[in-house]
Amino acid sequence: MKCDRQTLPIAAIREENASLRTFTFHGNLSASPGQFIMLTIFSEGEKPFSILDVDEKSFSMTIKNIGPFTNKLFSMDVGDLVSIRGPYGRSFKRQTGNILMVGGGFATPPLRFLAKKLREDDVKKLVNINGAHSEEDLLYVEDFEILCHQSHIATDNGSLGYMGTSVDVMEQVLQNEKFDQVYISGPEKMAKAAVAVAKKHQLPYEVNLERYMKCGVGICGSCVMDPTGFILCMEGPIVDDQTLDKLEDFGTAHRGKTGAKTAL
Amino acid sequence: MKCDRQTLPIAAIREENASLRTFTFHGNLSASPGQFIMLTIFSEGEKPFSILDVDEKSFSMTIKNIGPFTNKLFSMDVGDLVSIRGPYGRSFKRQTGNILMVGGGFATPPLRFLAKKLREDDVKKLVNINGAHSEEDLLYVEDFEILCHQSHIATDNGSLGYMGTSVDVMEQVLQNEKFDQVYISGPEKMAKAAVAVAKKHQLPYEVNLERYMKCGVGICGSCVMDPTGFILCMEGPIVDDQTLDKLEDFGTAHRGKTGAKTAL
Amino acid sequence: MRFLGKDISTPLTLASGILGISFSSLQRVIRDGAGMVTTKSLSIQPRIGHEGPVIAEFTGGLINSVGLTNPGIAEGLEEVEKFRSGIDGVVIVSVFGANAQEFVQLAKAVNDSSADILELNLSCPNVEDEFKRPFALMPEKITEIVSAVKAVSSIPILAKLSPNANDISAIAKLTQAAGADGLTMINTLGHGMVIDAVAKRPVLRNNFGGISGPCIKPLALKLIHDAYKVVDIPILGTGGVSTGLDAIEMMMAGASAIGVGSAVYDHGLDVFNSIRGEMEEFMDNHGYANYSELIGILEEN
Amino acid sequence: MRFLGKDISTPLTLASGILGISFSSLQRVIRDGAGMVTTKSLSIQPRIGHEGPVIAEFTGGLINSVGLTNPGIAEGLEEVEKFRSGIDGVVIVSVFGANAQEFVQLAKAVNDSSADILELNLSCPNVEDEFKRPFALMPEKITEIVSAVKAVSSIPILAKLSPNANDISAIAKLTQAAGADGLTMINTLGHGMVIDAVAKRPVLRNNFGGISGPCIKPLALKLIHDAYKVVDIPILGTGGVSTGLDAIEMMMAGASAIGVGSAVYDHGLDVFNSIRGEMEEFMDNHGYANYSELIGILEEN
Ligand SMILES: Cc1cc2nc3c(=O)[nH]c(=O)nc-3n(C[C@H](O)[C@H](O)[C@H](O)COP(=O)(O)OP(=O)(O)OC[C@H]3O[C@@H](n4cnc5c(N)ncnc54)[C@H](O)[C@@H]3O)c2cc1C
Ligand SMILES: Cc1cc2nc3c(=O)[nH]c(=O)nc-3n(C[C@H](O)[C@H](O)[C@H](O)COP(=O)(O)OP(=O)(O)OC[C@H]3O[C@@H](n4cnc5c(N)ncnc54)[C@H](O)[C@@H]3O)c2cc1C
Ligand SMILES: Cc1cc2nc3c(=O)[nH]c(=O)nc-3n(C[C@H](O)[C@H](O)[C@H](O)COP(=O)(O)O)c2cc1C
Ligand SMILES: Cc1cc2nc3c(=O)[nH]c(=O)nc-3n(C[C@H](O)[C@H](O)[C@H](O)COP(=O)(O)O)c2cc1C
Ligand code: FES
Ligand code: FES
Repeated sequence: MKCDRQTLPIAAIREENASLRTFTFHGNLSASPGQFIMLTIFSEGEKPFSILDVDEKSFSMTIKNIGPFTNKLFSMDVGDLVSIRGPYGRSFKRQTGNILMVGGGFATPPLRFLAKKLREDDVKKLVNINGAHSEEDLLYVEDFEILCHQSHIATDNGSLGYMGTSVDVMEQVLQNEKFDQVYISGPEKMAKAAVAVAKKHQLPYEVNLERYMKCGVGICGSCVMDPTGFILCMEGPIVDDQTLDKLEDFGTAHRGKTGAKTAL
Repeated sequence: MKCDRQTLPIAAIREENASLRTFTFHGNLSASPGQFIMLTIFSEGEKPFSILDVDEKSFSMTIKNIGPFTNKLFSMDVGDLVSIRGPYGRSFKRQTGNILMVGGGFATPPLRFLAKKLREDDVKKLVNINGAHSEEDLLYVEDFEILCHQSHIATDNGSLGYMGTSVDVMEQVLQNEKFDQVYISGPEKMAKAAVAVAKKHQLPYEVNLERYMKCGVGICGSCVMDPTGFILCMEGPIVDDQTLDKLEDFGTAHRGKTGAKTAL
Repeated sequence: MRFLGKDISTPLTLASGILGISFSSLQRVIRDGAGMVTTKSLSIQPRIGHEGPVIAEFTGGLINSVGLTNPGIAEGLEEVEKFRSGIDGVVIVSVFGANAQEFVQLAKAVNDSSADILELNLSCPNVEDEFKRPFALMPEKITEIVSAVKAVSSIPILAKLSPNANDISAIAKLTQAAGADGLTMINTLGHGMVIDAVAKRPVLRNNFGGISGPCIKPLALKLIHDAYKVVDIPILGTGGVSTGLDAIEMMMAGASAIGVGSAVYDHGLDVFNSIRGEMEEFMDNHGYANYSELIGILEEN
Repeated sequence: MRFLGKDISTPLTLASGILGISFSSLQRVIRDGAGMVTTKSLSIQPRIGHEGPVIAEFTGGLINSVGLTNPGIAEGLEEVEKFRSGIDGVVIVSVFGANAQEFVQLAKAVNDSSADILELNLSCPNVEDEFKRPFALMPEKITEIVSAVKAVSSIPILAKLSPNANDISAIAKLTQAAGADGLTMINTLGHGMVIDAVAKRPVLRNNFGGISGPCIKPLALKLIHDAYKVVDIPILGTGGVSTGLDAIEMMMAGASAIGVGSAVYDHGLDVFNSIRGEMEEFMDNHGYANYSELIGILEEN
């Protein structure tokens, strides 16, 4: 059943930085990079989170403390019960040629998971660009170092790596090297800029998008994007270039908790 | 599902004698000898009937005109719709040695079906005893002739074959020949007598029983036999010797439409 | 554990109307793993019930229109006496009357028998043509019948309620106030119709029936929990239980014992042992030592 | 065929609350094979609805406690206008008010839009904490609201009824008498609870929800047929339809058009085309030339 749940104790909590923690659970989740789960805190609510990693007997998510739900989660301890359903959605379609991943902020977990899988697939060349506001906001710096053939870093304040955005680095990298596929996951403005660059270089790309999600299974309509009626929770969150081209909402508008549409 | 139905037009009606007709339906029924179906006449009711024969695309039952339901059925024509669910119940466990079948009255359809299957199984020797009140009540005389190595007939009034019961013939046959298995299907008094004979000769036997059946699927309790709580519709109607030994109701008592128990 | 003063080895109970006509069925269900058995609902006079088909299936459940087929209270109670010889097990005798007077007459007969518990079927949805709305939907009727029976019964009384009640808290409270010693919840949900599109006819001879099976479990859980919050008498939770987890959930919602009906249809009589095994497994895995620890421990969000 | 004066190519209709927030979803459902679409129920002010989880599964169906999440009537009607450009299709706008006055205000707004049909959601089981019993269970309220809306509406009005009503014939009759041009039957069945035994908690954040999906079909068929026998207005049959045969059965019971909700969850939007194909196949095999030949042809046994 689509909404089958696993009610599990938090098995481990790892502090990534001041506002980000990775929560690990012992349980079975057969998931691919880009997919997400819905996590319930009892008496609180339920929210979507991308899957960071999966192995035979555990899985994890990296989560930012940003509002009431995540506050509550950050107050919980190892052993506390939560409930998880999923995995949901479409994952990245993996290619094995020369791959460029462009990530920003705390949207990089799916790219970390993707990198691991691409290496298992024996990808030809894997280059990652990891961007964040400053050094302390960067996620998985060492992991990408190990998993990728090249791993670039960009920070807005120049505290580590290139001073600028991951899209700036993307432009530079594309001037020197050839790629077959670009994977993008970051804040929507950044993703939009990255898409423009990929387009300019006529490269195929896939983008990880976020919208307000309530059901996660294509029934409530809150994540739907105009004008095609694309159901992001089911048909995304990973969106390919051709589909994205038709989504006028991309980079411009989204729906909130009531379903009302506002500019991004 | 257990109660899946086929709603079908009557495909053919064959007159067996003054009070018995064989109704054939085009439909798929994967059944073994001894099993039965529940037949619905809309706005009338639903009753159990043994399966007479099955092939890839049709099946049939021989039915006696005896009361309101069967009256109504006998007033129906080819093309009229009825609904059928089943097959239900346990069938005869087929053996391939020397086989004796003892039948009485209009309870012989399952034996006719069994004979056909035993021949397909390449049975060593198949002997049938077909008993009825008089010649015109005998069913499938030619069929048994063709299907069996030997085929005996007994009529109460001696209008055809031996004058007496099929159990009388059974005793005679058993004096001369050796058998490995006896199959019995007839009125319960006759079945009881046949069982006594089989027991005397220390032969394994199976008996086809009837009880009032309302659900046919083991939930309503109307067909249950004391004192073991044997559920005839599901665990019978074919009952083996060891099971039958424990059924004190056999030949003595049955339950009617209200579930009340009365002597047979 | 104990239920209404009786020792039982398992909370699992045969629900009324399933194989419950003869002593031999009831004994067999006890041997197959139930702690209690409920008889088919008995009326003063024998009843044939409705013509067949009396059951039909659909995705998630069954509908039935058996219509209270039973051999009458006198013969029914003879079966109860026969049941007693050779087996231990709690017998709940279910009765159905056309009015308070009949219920009293039935209750007296049951009190004169060796029955352990009396269940008042106030909620059969299959005899509305004959008896109008189920009593369990009419507060005054519940009060009248239950209190009249209470006055003559020295054995504990279970009142069987309907899922069609729109305010179960009020009904549960007044049923307790009228003197019920426990509640059986729920009877089948009225009314369902299964259609044979080829014949353009309802499948059931009586056109419609009461709904049971897995699909009524969410309804049963909600109703049982609502009742549990407002009464102090035990609840025999019934409705859609076919696994150990179902039974655990129902006890958490507030049931002290668990009725099993349609699951016998789906899985046969082995279902009692399998539910029992699954319950024990869950309890071992999650640190519950006794069934009674489960009762009503559900916490609302 | 025609429904409430509108030409439709298929009786299949998107039920309220399924993907029905944005013009783009509604257009997509029309392209995917529906003849009509119903918007999510719109209220005067925007509503967030309940926190998640808002849906849970069980054998045979779904329970949901979305709680009427919607962007409010003004924004909702903007989506309807956007829907109009580029596609043909009948739009039913569902509205939900706290009282007759609000329903009138909503009805006026809908009448000022290009909506084809107005649906009055009198029967949401998920907002009882806020609004008490669903109006559809209270005869006086139905009469009050429907007649008040009728007085201001020039477009046809569907009144959406509840399966929890205990006397649907009476309710259907008085709803017609109050001026409804059609009935939508049925809303979700209240209330179901799905329990997480490991957590000892209800799965839904709001603890309980309304039941939908295949398991409510027998209930819907019975209620629709009962209503069909006593009213002269068309019925938009809804509840558990996921195959062509389901839709055929519902039309035989008396529905003139068919709402599809939970099946979108189970089978995706392709379900409209598959139901449509299966209906045509059945009709070809059994000699029905038009959908309208099916309506109400069920014969009782
Ligand atoms: C497919 C998907 C994957 C995601 N993966 C991650 C992840 O791996 N790590 C992570 O930290 N966050 C992730 N998010 C975002 C995460 O769901 C929100 O941060 C979280 O819901 C915030 O809830 P809150 O109550 O703490 O904050 P709130 O104050 O309620 O909201 C803060 C912001 O979070 C977003 N948000 C809130 N509720 C939702 C919702 N139901 N659906 C989508 N967005 C919401 C909104 O942008 C809002 O402005 C993902 C979202 C989606 C849709
Ligand atoms: C397993 C089984 C197989 C059967 N096979 C055949 C068969 O192949 N051919 C055939 O003609 N008959 C068969 N019968 C008997 C058949 O069901 C009855 O003859 C039929 O139900 C009579 O219904 P009526 O309304 O015409 O007669 P009624 O007047 O109602 O009954 C006449 C007699 O039929 C029996 N009977 C009635 N209703 C039932 C019922 N629901 N279940 C069982 N017996 C009933 C009773 O002995 C009754 O006295 C079988 C019965 C069973 C249990
Ligand atoms: C075939 C059948 C017959 C029933 N007969 C009775 C009855 O006689 N008296 C009664 O109180 N309940 C009767 N019920 C209701 C059950 O006892 C039970 O309350 C209901 O079926 C819900 O439980 P379940 O989902 O486990 O079947 C009957 C149910 C079925 C399926
Ligand atoms: C997730 C969900 C949300 C719903 N929201 C509404 C709503 O806003 N207004 C309404 O009238 N009905 C609502 N309903 C009820 C449906 O329109 C429909 O009446 C019911 O689900 C039965 O049909 P189904 O079994 O095909 O789902 C909702 C149902 C579901 C499952
Ligand atoms: S989150 Fe409900 S449809 Fe996507
Ligand atoms: S006929 Fe109902 S149990 Fe056998």
